[in-house]
Amino acid sequence: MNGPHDLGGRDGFGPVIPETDEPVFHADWEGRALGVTLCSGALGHWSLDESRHARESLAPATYLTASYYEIWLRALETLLLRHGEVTETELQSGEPDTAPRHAHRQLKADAVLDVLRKGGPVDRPEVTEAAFAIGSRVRMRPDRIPGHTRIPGYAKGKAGTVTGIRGVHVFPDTNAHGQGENPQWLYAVRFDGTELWGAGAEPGTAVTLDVFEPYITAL
Amino acid sequence: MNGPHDLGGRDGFGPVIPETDEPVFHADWEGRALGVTLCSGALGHWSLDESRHARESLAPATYLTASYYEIWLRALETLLLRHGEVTETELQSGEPDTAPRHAHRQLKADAVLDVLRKGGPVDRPEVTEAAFAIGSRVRMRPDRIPGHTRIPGYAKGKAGTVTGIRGVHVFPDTNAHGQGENPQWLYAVRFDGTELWGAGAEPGTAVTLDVFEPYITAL
Amino acid sequence: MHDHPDHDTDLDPMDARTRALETLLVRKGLVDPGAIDVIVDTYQNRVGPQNGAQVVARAWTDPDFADALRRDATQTIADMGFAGRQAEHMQVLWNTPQVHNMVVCTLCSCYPWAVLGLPPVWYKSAPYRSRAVSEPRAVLAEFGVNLPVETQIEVWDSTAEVRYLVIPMRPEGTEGWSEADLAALVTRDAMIGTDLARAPEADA
Amino acid sequence: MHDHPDHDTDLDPMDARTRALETLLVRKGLVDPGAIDVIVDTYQNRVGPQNGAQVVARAWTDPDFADALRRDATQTIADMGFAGRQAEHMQVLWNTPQVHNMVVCTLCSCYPWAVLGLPPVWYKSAPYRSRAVSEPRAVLAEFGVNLPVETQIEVWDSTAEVRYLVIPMRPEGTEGWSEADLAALVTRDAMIGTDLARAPEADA
Repeated sequence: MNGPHDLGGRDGFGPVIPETDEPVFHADWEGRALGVTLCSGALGHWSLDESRHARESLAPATYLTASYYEIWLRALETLLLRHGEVTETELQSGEPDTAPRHAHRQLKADAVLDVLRKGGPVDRPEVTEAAFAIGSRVRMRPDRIPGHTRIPGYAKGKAGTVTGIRGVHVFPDTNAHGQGENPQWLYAVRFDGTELWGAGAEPGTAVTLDVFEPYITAL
Repeated sequence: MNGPHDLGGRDGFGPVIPETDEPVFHADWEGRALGVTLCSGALGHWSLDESRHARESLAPATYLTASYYEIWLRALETLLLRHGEVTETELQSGEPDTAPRHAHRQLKADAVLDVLRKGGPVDRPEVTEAAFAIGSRVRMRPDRIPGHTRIPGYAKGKAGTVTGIRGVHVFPDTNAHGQGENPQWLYAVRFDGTELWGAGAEPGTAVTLDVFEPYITAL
Repeated sequence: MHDHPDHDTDLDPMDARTRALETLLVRKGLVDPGAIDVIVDTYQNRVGPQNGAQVVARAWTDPDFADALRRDATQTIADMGFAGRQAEHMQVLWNTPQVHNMVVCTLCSCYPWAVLGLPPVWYKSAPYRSRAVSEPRAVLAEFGVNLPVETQIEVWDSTAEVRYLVIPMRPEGTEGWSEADLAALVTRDAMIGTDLARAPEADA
Repeated sequence: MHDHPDHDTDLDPMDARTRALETLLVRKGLVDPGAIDVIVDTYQNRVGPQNGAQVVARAWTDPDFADALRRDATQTIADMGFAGRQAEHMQVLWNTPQVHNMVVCTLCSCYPWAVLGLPPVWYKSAPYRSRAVSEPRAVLAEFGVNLPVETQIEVWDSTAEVRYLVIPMRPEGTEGWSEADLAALVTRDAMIGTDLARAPEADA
């Protein structure tokens, strides 16, 4: 979906304002929000793709006014509700009144470092041939896609060149919706600035995206 | 600019919610905001194009959380400041402490109906030949345009057909920035739904835009 | 933008902000508060969809008028007394069994004020402006208008100063009706293209 | 998103909301609060840009390591102990006098956690995410990095699970320096591509 998260090339947001000596967390709750998000993810109900989709599905006015960890926490509430681990009543009252579902998968303190170290690789066996090769000229799908996708609006319909082959990775467009990992070849595709922004491009600029095979067609 | 106002085709805003027996104004201040905007416009400092640009230049988070008349009033403050009719100090205090500039152009109550009836036509003499004719196939400029423009993002780079010739109208892209009316031929250009939204288009749909000649090139 | 504007003016900081600006401009001699009164009165009480409904009813009953609308909608509508601000350059769009027209302004809130009055909140809202172009059938369905897939949907995005008036299809069973009776069947939304003209049996 | 997050937790409703959710999940047996403590400690105190700086310093000084990075960045970086969540699929980008690389995630906030720690607020902010792809030179200028027009700017938009580490150019005048001394010249922003490595004379 071309939601509020799809910010590339949008105008009007003003200057980038870096913060000097920025702390990792600006308040204690930010660290707790990160932690509770990771711990809840470990329950195994949803994928990273589904959690991204929950964030980008927040109302645009919320997405653009919330701090980043607020976006995370709101999306986490959505995910916990969707997968039956909490109810609206419980969120309102703070009092548990339904049984947990995946308590057996609770992430224990002493397992955290190992879980973080392992991460969650999304590469999968390369059982098909890649349709494109380095140097292939391709065009990004121009389609409106109502569900989750990793095609930014600014690259839709644009022509680029394959500059890297990353292997076969889990496909977010299906995985985010519980429709399976459906692994696909992943490419680096480079788009010249003038292809993306026409006469409004800065000189000598290009953008490379990581692009799943179903996103592109041969030029 | 491809700012927060450029909403066509963006996802995530939810259903349209019409209001039954909707009043013209939902609060007295809305009518006053409309009136003070029109009266201020009559002072002759800015064009309709400049006022649109002031609205779309509001911070996206403001634009998407404000009611429509709030957007108008905030933009009006910007315009009055820009053209020296009020100062920040005056806006803060509410107390006049600088001389007005265009008080001689104050719109009087007894002139309002005539001014509204006359409106502000933007058609201009047709001193050049139109470059395109009904049936011409054209492509919308794909360019990033940092200033005011009436090319919606969703139509950039798309191919369409001229279906109407509207005459020669004031060109918003220059007029909004005080760079002159620079009148241009205006066309109706029709874009098939599948051209705009690819495989995501609803069947049997098309969108026609009013398009200034500099926005398009021959296909 | 809010779909549900706050109706409680006492609590609305915009009320104070608007008053403060008006007062400042009046004290500086830039704004005549009586002019604001006239503007508010005009759009609250005098100009509204009833104007456009008269145009539609006449277009249904008077072929010469319909032809004139096709040739020069601006002048023809102005000759009925509906002219001026935000109706300087009018076009009419004729619905047929084959083609349904629907108007939006994705970039702001362009609307034919002199013919339909000020636009409703939904017309100015992000949901309508975002979706009318990309999923007009879904939007129409939310308005209760379900058109067969054979009916082409033509959306008009008002990106310049041209303003559009949709002429809905004349309902069956209204042969011989007066213009005034016909006009009563023409809703505001039908002239934007998010509704059909009302059927006679639905007319109370 | 806010560019200036509210630092006053006492007044922040998110503080209460986060506590409430954590408490609920702990009471339901779904979350171990000690696990949250470990996560917070990890990203606050243990993982950060100092990891990436070590990679860069070694890449500058050890040609075999640089080759290994080119062949398999993920494994090569993991062998230094920097592996796991949000660094499962690493690529390194080498800056040269001809090419400057810069990383963004326009769609969310993808960032190589295990190598650089958690991303700064500006990296997650709408201004950076919107403009890094459309006007990277203007953005670089705001960071004080003004590159000649002959230097090609290559922007990498992290749209999948590949994570990028920029290897900035090694500053002049650092011949013979130790890896530790070199690492001190490598700022976080230099490894995102919005800064250059610091010159020795600027190194306090």
